[in-house]
Amino acid sequence: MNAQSSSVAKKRKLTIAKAMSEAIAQEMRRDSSVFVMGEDVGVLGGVFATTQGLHTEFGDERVRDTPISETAFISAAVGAAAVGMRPIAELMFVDFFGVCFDAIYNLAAKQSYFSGGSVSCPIVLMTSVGGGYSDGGQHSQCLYATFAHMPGLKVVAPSNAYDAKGLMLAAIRDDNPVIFMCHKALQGVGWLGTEPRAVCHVLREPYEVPIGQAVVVRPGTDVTLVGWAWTLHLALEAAATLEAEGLSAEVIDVRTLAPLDIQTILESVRRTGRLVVVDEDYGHCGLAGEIMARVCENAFQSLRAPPVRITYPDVPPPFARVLEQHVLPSAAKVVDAVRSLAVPS
Amino acid sequence: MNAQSSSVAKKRKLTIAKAMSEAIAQEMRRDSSVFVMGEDVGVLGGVFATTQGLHTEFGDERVRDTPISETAFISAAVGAAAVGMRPIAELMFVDFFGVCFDAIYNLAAKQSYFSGGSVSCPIVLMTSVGGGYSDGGQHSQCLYATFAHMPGLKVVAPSNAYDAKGLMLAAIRDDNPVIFMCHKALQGVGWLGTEPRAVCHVLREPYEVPIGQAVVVRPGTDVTLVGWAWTLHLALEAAATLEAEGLSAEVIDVRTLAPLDIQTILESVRRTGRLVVVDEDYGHCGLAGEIMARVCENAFQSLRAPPVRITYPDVPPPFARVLEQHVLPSAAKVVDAVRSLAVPS
Amino acid sequence: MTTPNDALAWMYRTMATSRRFEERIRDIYLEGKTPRFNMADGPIPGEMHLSNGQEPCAVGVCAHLGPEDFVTATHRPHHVAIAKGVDLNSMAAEIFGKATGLSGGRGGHMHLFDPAVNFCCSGIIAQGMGPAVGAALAFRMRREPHVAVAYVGEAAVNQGAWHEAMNLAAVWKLPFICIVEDNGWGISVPKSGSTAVPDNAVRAAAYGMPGVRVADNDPITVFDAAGDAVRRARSGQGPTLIEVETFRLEGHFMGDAEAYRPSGEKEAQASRDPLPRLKEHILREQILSAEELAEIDEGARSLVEDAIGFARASELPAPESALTSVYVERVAA
Amino acid sequence: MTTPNDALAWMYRTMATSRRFEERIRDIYLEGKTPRFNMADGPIPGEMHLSNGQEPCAVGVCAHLGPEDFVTATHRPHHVAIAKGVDLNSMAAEIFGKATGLSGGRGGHMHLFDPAVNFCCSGIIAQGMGPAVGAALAFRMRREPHVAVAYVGEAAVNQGAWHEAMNLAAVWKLPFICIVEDNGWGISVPKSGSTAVPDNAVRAAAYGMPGVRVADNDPITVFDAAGDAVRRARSGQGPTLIEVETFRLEGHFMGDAEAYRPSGEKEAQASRDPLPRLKEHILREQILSAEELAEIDEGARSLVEDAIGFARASELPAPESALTSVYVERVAA
Ligand SMILES: Cc1ncc(C[n+]2csc(CCOP(=O)(O)OP(=O)(O)O)c2C)c(N)n1
Ligand SMILES: Cc1ncc(C[n+]2csc(CCOP(=O)(O)OP(=O)(O)O)c2C)c(N)n1
Ligand SMILES: [Mg+2]
Ligand SMILES: [Mg+2]
Repeated sequence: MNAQSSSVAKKRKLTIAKAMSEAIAQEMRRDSSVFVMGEDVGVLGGVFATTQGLHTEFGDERVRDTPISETAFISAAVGAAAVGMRPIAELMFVDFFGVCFDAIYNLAAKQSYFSGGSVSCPIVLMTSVGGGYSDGGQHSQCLYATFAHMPGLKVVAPSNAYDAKGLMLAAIRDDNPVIFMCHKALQGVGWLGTEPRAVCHVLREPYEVPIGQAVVVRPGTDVTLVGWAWTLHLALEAAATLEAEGLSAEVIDVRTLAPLDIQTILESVRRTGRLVVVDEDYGHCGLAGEIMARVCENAFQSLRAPPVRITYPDVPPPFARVLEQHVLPSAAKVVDAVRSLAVPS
Repeated sequence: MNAQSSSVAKKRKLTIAKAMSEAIAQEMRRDSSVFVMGEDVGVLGGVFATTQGLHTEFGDERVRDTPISETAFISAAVGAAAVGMRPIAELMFVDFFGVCFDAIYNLAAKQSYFSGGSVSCPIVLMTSVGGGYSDGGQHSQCLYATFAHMPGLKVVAPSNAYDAKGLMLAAIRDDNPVIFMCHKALQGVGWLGTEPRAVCHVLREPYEVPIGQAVVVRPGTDVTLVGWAWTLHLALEAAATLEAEGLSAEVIDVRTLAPLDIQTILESVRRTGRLVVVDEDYGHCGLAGEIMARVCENAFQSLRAPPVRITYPDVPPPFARVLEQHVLPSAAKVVDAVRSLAVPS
Repeated sequence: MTTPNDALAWMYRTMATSRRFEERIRDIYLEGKTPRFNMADGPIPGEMHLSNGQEPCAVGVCAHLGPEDFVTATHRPHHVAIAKGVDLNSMAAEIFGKATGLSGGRGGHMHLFDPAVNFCCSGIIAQGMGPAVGAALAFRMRREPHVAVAYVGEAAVNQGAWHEAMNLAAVWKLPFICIVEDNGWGISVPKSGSTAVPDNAVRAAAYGMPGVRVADNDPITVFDAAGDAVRRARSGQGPTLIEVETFRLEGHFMGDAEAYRPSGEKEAQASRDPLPRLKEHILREQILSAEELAEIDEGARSLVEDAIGFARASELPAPESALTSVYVERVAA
Repeated sequence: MTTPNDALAWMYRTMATSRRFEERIRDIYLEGKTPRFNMADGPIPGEMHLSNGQEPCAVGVCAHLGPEDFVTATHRPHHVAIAKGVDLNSMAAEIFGKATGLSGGRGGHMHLFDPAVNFCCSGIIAQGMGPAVGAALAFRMRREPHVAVAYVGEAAVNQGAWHEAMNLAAVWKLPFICIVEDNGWGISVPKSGSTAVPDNAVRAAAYGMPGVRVADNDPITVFDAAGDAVRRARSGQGPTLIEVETFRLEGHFMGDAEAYRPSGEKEAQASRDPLPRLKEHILREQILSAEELAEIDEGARSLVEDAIGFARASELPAPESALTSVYVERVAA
């Protein structure tokens, strides 16, 4: 089920922020072991509005503002999970992971393994990613690969509100630690611009979007464009441009970065013979390269041209708009890349 | 210049540990701004003997035992570097990076960028990597890709004592932060086994091995085997086995993981047409995939078979020997992989 | 202790400059952001954390420092940068993202580096602690009489990095001072919601160092406390912790609706604005005349206008310059 | 306060069991590692941190705990695991890397998880602090009367995670206790070289919680201090910090030559071994007879032999099982 196949209900449109809050609220009503903690998630409702309305409904006990002590509250989530709670914690910006990654990758991610599966770690860690609004080098990173690299974590990155709600519900119900990455350019908060396609119809009732499934969001025949979160929209935009040039691009939304659904990508590339991956994370050892590598390992004979990636170059995010726009991926870069593949018209 | 082309001097053999200590001592004698800090680097001489003899020669002031406060002393290194010192800090095991990565990737790595190049960050961060001796899931990781992914860092991982000394001298003299990864299976400390090939002739006088240069350590024609640190030795061992079967493997030691010298690898693959990368780090978003991706991007037409990688699977390092040996890369796995490429005999 | 007149005049001038600078940045920040506020728009995009109200923390300490002394500030850095003597033109140009900025527009307002006066700041909470301790270590090892100062907000005191750096500075008895700017809030969370003790100065005892709490956002009391700390540091007696009661006259960042603040709090603080209070003190004590003060105000105004003018007139950086300065190119011999 | 006789007997039996266990592990660890010591060899490979000498920290606290109370221990966990009631057979099998071990050999000696008694430990310094605070939070939210205890070494108190967790436990007034096992050393670094204050109990003031220092490695004093703390915690009065002066009779890990230790220190400590001291106390106070104590010693011995026998006889795990349990498979309804 995806955003397109939605029901007969009145087309209620939500932002990703609202979709996340709604999913959390629904699950908190259903399951008393679910609670939220993080910086400014209480009265403020989350800097990126991920917990809007929750404090009013559920109060101080289940919607907890924390000190600026990410190591403490994320590892507290792990301990609470070990004794049966289902905490949702927020790391305000993914860029802050360096102060608390031990709690994430050495503690949460390994609790199942170290216990032979006898102690689970059902936590959700929400965190905002991405740039494009001049927030500088410590507030604009994506770091997808950094999280995806670590065994024991599941990592999701929705591109629209429908998936955001369904993935959030799946994440809360999952018995494993799920990193939920919401992209600031899609989030729908008042003080940042929002990609209009990210705001979409969202069912009122709870539903899950399965973790670990990519989805073809636009069928095509000449080239496979792969993106997720913000870059999915660049791919879609590029596909529209290419269509006008007579090129048919298939667009895949990866949605889950770990574990990766490579099958959906392989099936597409086996048909199109061409691959362009669009990634806002640093290029070196990034997910774009990983996808290329897996395609080459498994569908080498199907490739009619070398795989291509558009990524952030290996530089910290610059502040000045002119600099940042230069390094960010863009639909134009994707279009150029596809053209360079010499696709038959 | 490499380990083979050594001079007429008496063949003095050193372990990597001794080579590192010697390089540091020579540079400390030459440059009063160089100093060392870390846990147990003083009287003990480093848990992995990286600072053997330094405390005796240079004393408390320049060889400093620290509290178990990795964030504090690594970020202190950044501040000391900003005012003209050249600190060498030790992170005892790379697995501990999660408690201090902000100081490394957000502070050290970005000091040059944030200052437009006006404030340098000449620090060396030594850290031990790797498993194979049943030290469990928080003391056996490599995390090569995690560090290589971050712009602003240089990352080296020598496979032998000659390179270790030369890379350490280059690292100390470099004005940028260099992560110096020494592999425990190569280190030559008394309480761990040591790969004999890692212990080799090392020149007495100071010399640099340039950061950012891979090296062909064994020429061959049928397949390119790429490794570094411990996996380089697996590749060499596999190459010897393959030779007996009439297969000629070229072996490349990457040595610097960031910035990556892809040219040396491309040149080789253009000749051999086949690529096998051996990586002890987790597979998903690892350096092995990155190397495959770059080869596919740049030498696609030269590849006569899909590229292959042997990596750690995406599981935390298990403790029990039988489990750990199952997941570690091995020469036998490399040999099998090469055979599967259907190289003409 | 009486504060020297020239120090008072310097503090007033610096506070006036900082205040004027922030007011201008605030107004310009909003250019291009109306009717629809989008942080990405206008001549100054991105987050903007203003320090209006917190100037006493900056001037009371920096009055004792020279260019060689090392200071790290927070995500709210302008007042400290100005008090430390960062070049106002290059700083303004950096905030505008211009080629003439401190880093050519790579860093922005949270990443101001000026090696000429050993100043830097950063966007990660408590991240400036370790570097300041490291600079203090360098001074100590080189037998130089300089001190290093790290600024943090009161909420940053609960970050692990703070604790580690405090202990390290104390174990090594370094010429280090930690200034806690206690404005009572970490974004929307009041101090009582995040901090187990009402007064962070008591935490100094955990490191065997002196801890001082300065009440009422008063630059003169800050000056006195910092003077003691700097003397202690320069004479090898080790680190000091100073928490200053202060307040921010603006929101956490520009665009913050501040619905979380109890009613009346902002107004009460505005009525205790430290800038007019210092002016009144100076007049009352007849340290400077009203004319002299007006002249200082005017000087501050024109300094700021020059800087803003410089920034506006400067070129944008070349787009490709985004790809340079990742590494420092020169290599030591 | 007089300690109940059954508590003393329990503490003695548990100390004796732990001591016996460690001595057997020590000997077996060295199998296959002579003449050439290589950590990778023998029936028990990898690092081995023994806790001989530190048993008072374990028993004095765990005497007050039930299976629902939550305990996290350090890289040196055996004494605490045994006192908390972790099944000795599965624990021994885990240390031997067998299929019948707590995690089927995936974890090893630094990663012992036993959900039956809410025990776990870990290899990263101070990493157990946050999880224990989190368990305490869960207990509090569910209105359960349980407590959570985190053990750390004295050197771990300088890690950021320690500070953050202490503050969090205090701000939220959680049923949490931090036990600092002060054996004077962090590997080769003495406490004075790493810690700005001689007594970590003073650091409790930084969190507005009670701090207690227990001298002389005495299980009875630990028992008393822990009893107070547990009562406070269970009755909603919040967290406590207890630092226990203790010592390790072995090196940091097996294979540690301990050249860094001042001469005489080890011998002096051995002469203050808490196990015979407790035995003497029990005899002197006529709590148990020599025969009863001998019986306890014998019981401990046979318990340990059974566990070692079980571990030795157990199967190795299937190699492919390395690939499972990365995720918990069951998903909540
Ligand atoms: C490690 C980290 N966590 C969270 C943030 C987000 N953040 C930025 S400012 C801030 C509040 C800081 O409060 P305080 O330290 O009191 O400084 P103030 O803003 O009041 O000057 C927070 C939570 C961050 N930048 N870094
Ligand atoms: C974050 C981190 N840093 C360093 C280490 C390496 N290490 C393991 S034990 C130890 C010393 C710990 O001393 P203490 O906390 O006093 O415990 P003890 O070993 O004395 O029981 C160190 C430095 C680690 N495991 N984790
Ligand atoms: Mg504040
Ligand atoms: Mg200790």
